[in-house]
Amino acid sequence: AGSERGVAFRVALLTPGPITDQSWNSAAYAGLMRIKDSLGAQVSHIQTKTPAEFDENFRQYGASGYSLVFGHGFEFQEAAARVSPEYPNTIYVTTGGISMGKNLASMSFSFDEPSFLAGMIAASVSKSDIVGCLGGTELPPVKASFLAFRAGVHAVKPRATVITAFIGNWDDAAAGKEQALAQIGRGVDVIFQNADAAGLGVFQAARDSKSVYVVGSNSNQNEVAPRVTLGSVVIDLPHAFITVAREVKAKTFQARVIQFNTRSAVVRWVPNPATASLLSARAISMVDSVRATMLAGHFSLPAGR
Amino acid sequence: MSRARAWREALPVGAVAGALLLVAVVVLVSAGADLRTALSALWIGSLGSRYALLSATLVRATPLILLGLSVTLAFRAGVLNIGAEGQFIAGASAGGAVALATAAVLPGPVSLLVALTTGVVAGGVWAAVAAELRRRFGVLEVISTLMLNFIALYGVSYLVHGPLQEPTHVYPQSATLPMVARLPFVFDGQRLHVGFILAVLLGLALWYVFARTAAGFRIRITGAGAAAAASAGAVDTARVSFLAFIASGAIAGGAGAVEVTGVTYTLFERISPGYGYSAIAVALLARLHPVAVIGAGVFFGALEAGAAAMQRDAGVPSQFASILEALAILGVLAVDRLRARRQEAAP
Amino acid sequence: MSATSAFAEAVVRVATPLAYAALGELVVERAGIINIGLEGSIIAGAYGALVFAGHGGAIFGVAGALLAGILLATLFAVFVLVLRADQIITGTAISMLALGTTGALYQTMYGSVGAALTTPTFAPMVIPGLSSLPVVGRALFAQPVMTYPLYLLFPILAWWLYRTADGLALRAVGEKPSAAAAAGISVSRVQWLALLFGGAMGGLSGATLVLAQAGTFLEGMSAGRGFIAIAIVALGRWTPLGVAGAVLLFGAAGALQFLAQAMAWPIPYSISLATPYVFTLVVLAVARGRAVAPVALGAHRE
Amino acid sequence: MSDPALSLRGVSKRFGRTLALDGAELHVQPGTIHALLGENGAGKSTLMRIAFGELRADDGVVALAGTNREWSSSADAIAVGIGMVHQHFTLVPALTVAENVALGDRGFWGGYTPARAAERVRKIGTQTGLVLDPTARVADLSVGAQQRLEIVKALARNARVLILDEPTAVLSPRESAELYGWLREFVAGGGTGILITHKLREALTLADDVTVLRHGRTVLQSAVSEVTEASVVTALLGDARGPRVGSARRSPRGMRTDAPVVELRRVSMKDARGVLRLREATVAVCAGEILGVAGIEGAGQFDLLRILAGRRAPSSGTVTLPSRIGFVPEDRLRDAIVPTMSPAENVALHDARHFRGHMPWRELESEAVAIIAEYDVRPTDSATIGALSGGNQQKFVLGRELRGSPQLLVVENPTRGLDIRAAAFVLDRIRSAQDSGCAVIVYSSDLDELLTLAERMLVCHAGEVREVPVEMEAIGRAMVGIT
Ligand SMILES: Nc1ncnc2c1ncn2[C@@H]1O[C@H](COP(=O)(O)OP(=O)(O)OP(=O)(O)O)[C@@H](O)[C@H]1O
Ligand SMILES: Nc1ncnc2c1ncn2[C@@H]1O[C@H](COP(=O)(O)OP(=O)(O)OP(=O)(O)O)[C@@H](O)[C@H]1O
Ligand SMILES: [Mg+2]
Ligand SMILES: [Mg+2]
Repeated sequence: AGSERGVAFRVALLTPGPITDQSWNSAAYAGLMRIKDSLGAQVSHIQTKTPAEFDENFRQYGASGYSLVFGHGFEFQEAAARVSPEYPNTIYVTTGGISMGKNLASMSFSFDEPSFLAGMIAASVSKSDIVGCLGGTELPPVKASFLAFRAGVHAVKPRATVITAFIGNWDDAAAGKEQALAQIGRGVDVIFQNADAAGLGVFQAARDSKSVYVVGSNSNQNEVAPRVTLGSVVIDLPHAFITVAREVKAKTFQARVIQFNTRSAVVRWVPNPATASLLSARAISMVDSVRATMLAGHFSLPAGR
Repeated sequence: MSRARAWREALPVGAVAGALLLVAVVVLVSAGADLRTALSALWIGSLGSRYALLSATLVRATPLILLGLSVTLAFRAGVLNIGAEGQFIAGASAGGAVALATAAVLPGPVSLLVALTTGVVAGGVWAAVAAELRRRFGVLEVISTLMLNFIALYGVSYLVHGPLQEPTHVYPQSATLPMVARLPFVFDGQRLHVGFILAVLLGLALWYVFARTAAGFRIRITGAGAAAAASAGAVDTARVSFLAFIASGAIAGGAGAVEVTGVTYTLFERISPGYGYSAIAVALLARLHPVAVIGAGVFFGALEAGAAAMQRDAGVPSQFASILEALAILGVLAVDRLRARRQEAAP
Repeated sequence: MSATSAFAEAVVRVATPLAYAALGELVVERAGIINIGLEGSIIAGAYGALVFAGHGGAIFGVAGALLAGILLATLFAVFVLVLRADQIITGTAISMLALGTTGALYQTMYGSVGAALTTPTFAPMVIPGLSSLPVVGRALFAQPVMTYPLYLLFPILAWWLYRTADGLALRAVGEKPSAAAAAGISVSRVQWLALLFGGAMGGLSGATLVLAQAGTFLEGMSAGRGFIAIAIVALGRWTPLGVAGAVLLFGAAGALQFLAQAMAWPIPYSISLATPYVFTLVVLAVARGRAVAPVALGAHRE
Repeated sequence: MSDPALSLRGVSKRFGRTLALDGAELHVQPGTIHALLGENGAGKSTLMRIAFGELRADDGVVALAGTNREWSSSADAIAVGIGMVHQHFTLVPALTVAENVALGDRGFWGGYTPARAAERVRKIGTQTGLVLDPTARVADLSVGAQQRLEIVKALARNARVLILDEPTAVLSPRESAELYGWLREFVAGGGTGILITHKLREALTLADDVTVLRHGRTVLQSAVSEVTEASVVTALLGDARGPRVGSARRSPRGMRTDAPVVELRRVSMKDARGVLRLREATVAVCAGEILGVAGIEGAGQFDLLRILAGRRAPSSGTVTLPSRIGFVPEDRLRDAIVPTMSPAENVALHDARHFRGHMPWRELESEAVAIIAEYDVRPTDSATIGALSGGNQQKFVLGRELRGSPQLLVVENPTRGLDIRAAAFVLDRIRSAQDSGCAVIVYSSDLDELLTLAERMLVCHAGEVREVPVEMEAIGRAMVGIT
């Protein structure tokens, strides 16, 4: 396939999972659609099943003259680093990670800031002083976010217990629910979930139990189960994607590690109004003051226990 | 067979063929894909260009051929080893680990050789667990290998989060192999690595073993008539099937090491998207003939590459790859069986 | 709620979808057939439950699951019984087809927004009196309604298999089809019915996942339960009561794995996820797996 | 004359290229025993399976007591009182006697219960003398008991016309006698029997009428009183030249030596469960000698013969065997051939363990051709051994095992299921092996056959091996343990 430069602005997305997960992958797909709608780009999406396919697809998009290719996850970094030098006219961006090259960039999300806030809120709401984290598999952004959450919990209640569990996959919702119920059985009354599709089972578990609350992640999941959701640690992926795509289209893009944090409003804590009454005034003011330091750029995670 | 009877039997078959076709078209069209664009993507993405052939189709075909040969060897010996998946993972893990450990101290080719050998051994050992359970306790290998697949899956997950995790201990994957520890490419600028050549050679070798050698003959009679092989041939069939089981695992383990040193260069949790299961279809569609396995492997590789192109270029949903593969298997089965029956019915 | 009781409840929940699938596969294997396409029936059942429940409530969802499971089993039966194609390869293809088709249909029908948790579900149905039994009371009698039929299905199957002429016919077909045929039994009719029953049970397994547990459909949510069910049938040595026991063992191994993480026992989670499978291997070795399998299991009939 | 109980008129049936039946006729009068005779492959089993509704005729009529019938399956035939005991067992080994009898019963609620089925078995036992333990697993039954069970199965469905396809092929003489005694009673009580057998003499003493098939056509229909053995043989074979069936025992020939080539000394054998199957057996066989072995099912001869053939190692004792051994086991289809493979591959099967490196396929192919020619295996161009009939498979196996002049030949039931021509041929080959100096050990459940072949006799009883005189009386007594 020859490259037909300048014919159209073409953008591609590689996701590691199904775009129906209402979380990590569906948000990226929404970003791709936003690029299509706002910038009039021609878009293409492919779901990869195995690392063996990363290289192949990066190459195919490069060879067909795409301007911008997103690899949606830190795991795409190495393949992107291998392929990008061969297709200098295509810009490769991985979501997560720290790689950069001439036409290679990565988006890095300061997930820890809103996760810390979520931890503070979870600690305030918890009556048992036991809160849980529940992930799909042990991926770096998930782990980092759980650590920040734990720090947030301990900032409010230094003696609270935080337990962490992983389901082992991202799509077995029944297992997600069962893992949540196991935590609830242990006394957990707030669960921070980051398990994509399988995480839907966590909401289901909270709905079935009395006074157990969930913190969502990646997308704004407040509408999934409004009565039991305290809020969501949101990455506004569509916003991040279109920011990058605009620069690429305008040919002003500089290869770099693009930091998105609370200040850039891409990564943020979105409280759920439906459960706002659970928070005491004291808790709200405490959270607001920490958020202020984040917005000012002065926040750093306290050293963990 | 009377005409009425022929109709009665042809009817459900026709219905199934129609239904399969309908499913394919409904999925395509309801996904908003243009049928013509989709089909042309399928062709161009699989065999329609030198690049598609050498960088997509044959690269994907390599593990399928190797695992198809592993399954063929086992099934020919009467061993229902459906554990190629787990043995592949075991070989990938061990081969990858050894390649990483030795790349710095040994010359490249030596390190590579040691890594591939380790993969072979690891796959053999993983199969040996099931072989021993069968020999000593009579555990059905269909069940035990299935269990071992799950165990391997979680085992590799443990490894990439633990002992084999890359140095920064951030990502759930191993460090990346240095250039010297990678399998060389066959053509410049194409991703096809020498693993494909190994796979083809192994297919020919296995065919030769079955057709011409005494060991191959003993494997075949053990699979086709174990009691007769033991009685008339005085063959120790338990030993033959035990060894064939382990050899089959060794091939699958080698395939895993080839995948890590030839394609991914890194050990991941999802190192296999289910190659071991697809390989059963590859082997059986090839009627357990080693040379035909090469063809069947390439066919499936082309299907997968073509399905990926349909996703990229025609907006067909990703699930269509597995639908296409399944329909291809069922289609081949139906045609094959119908022809067999016509032959049986012919006077 | 005591810890033991909570654990027992988890055991029953984990076991329920497995129990349906294994029950169906038990009947299928007793007819001499291994249906690796069971995974397909489960995911199809889950999808059928989603679509139908969305239109007519949870009960309607069960009907949808039955229909979808049976549809898949019919496809399997046409290939294996009419065309006499290989069972393992057909089963593999059908699982692949069902996983792909449900995923694609879900994506096109519900878009990338998904169906969220909007599916009507069964709430736990507490049976007064029985549910206040110590330890097992809540585990057995405060479950969603999908669980209760199993308490009848297992004993009924045990009775039917050993005490009725039809059960006898099924056993004979799995052991020696030629002898069954000589006795005037239609082997293919028995195998058809067994497969359709197996498909229906696979469908109910999927329905349980959607309507009684997750409250939503997800691509690939069957997560290998069809394969596990096949192992359970072997572990249960092809008898209804054995399978019931094996299902509970698997449920316990699964629940223990959840508990291990919830109690923060110092085991890497991937290791605790692998334990049910290691456990099965050990039990099979100790119980000696081969001797009791139906003789004609998986045999290729011409 | 009344309507025939069963009547088959102008029945034709084709299997692929084979025309198995070509307008065959059979008319069976009620209350008689009717012998159906014919060479291997003449179409006897096929004709009876059509009468039983298991196969559908391409052409022709089945009539029962004067009424034309169409079966859609054997269930229809069973329902109107036809029973069939097949040439090969149609029992389910894993099930009990009672369950096998109840198999095929209809009805979800009524009818079958395990207790009622057991009761039925006991009742038939007391009525007919065919006594069986209803709770025994069929896998644990002796062959004779399995044959009884097959008949009980038919009777349990109220069979009035009973087809017996080679029922005595697997029975000991005493069991055969019992069976025939019972058959006479059955007929005397108003039943009708159809008997297929290759044992001509038995047929002619037992039956009232006889029908002979040749190449799918009926070539003789007559009352037994109006035929002679010779006229039946002529009808069977289609020419006047009867086969040479050696009836007298021959004296030892020249090749005979007195140094034993085979020697077992105090050899014992335990099975997997540790049960003693064979106790301290001592056996010696010389070159050029034929040793006969007899024993009822499970008496230990199975292990003895396998030890003698070098197929199994004993638990204790010393064994001396020659290097070249031929072995024709009882279950040929399972233990001697791989049905899906070619003749050449089945030649290679013999001692497959000893091949090294490359397989000499070209030589093996010419050997296969030679065996097929020399042993008259038909058809000569069969692609797989499985496509041959049982008799031709038997000839092929014998030819293979005698290839390369073995020093010892161990044969089990050499003529089981063979027609008289093939049987004579096989016996002839065994004798010429002996003539060329081969030591031969023959096991047979047919005592007449042993008497014509053996020079010395061993009898197994309950794991003990004893040498007895070559006399019917002595052998028969030793088999049941009377010393
Ligand atoms: N699978 C098959 N493919 C082709 N032909 C077959 C097949 N099975 C049987 N036949 C044909 O049928 C005959 C075998 O039938 P069967 O075993 O009933 O023989 P038979 O008539 O009982 O002879 P015998 O007395 O020698 O055993 C062979 O002559 C062969 O030509
Ligand atoms: N299932 C079958 N498929 C193909 N050919 C068959 C089959 N059954 C029988 N035949 C053919 O029909 C012919 C008649 O077979 P049949 O079994 O009726 O012979 P038979 O007289 O019973 O012989 P035997 O005395 O050996 O039992 C055989 O020669 C064989 O060629
Ligand atoms: Mg016959
Ligand atoms: Mg025969």
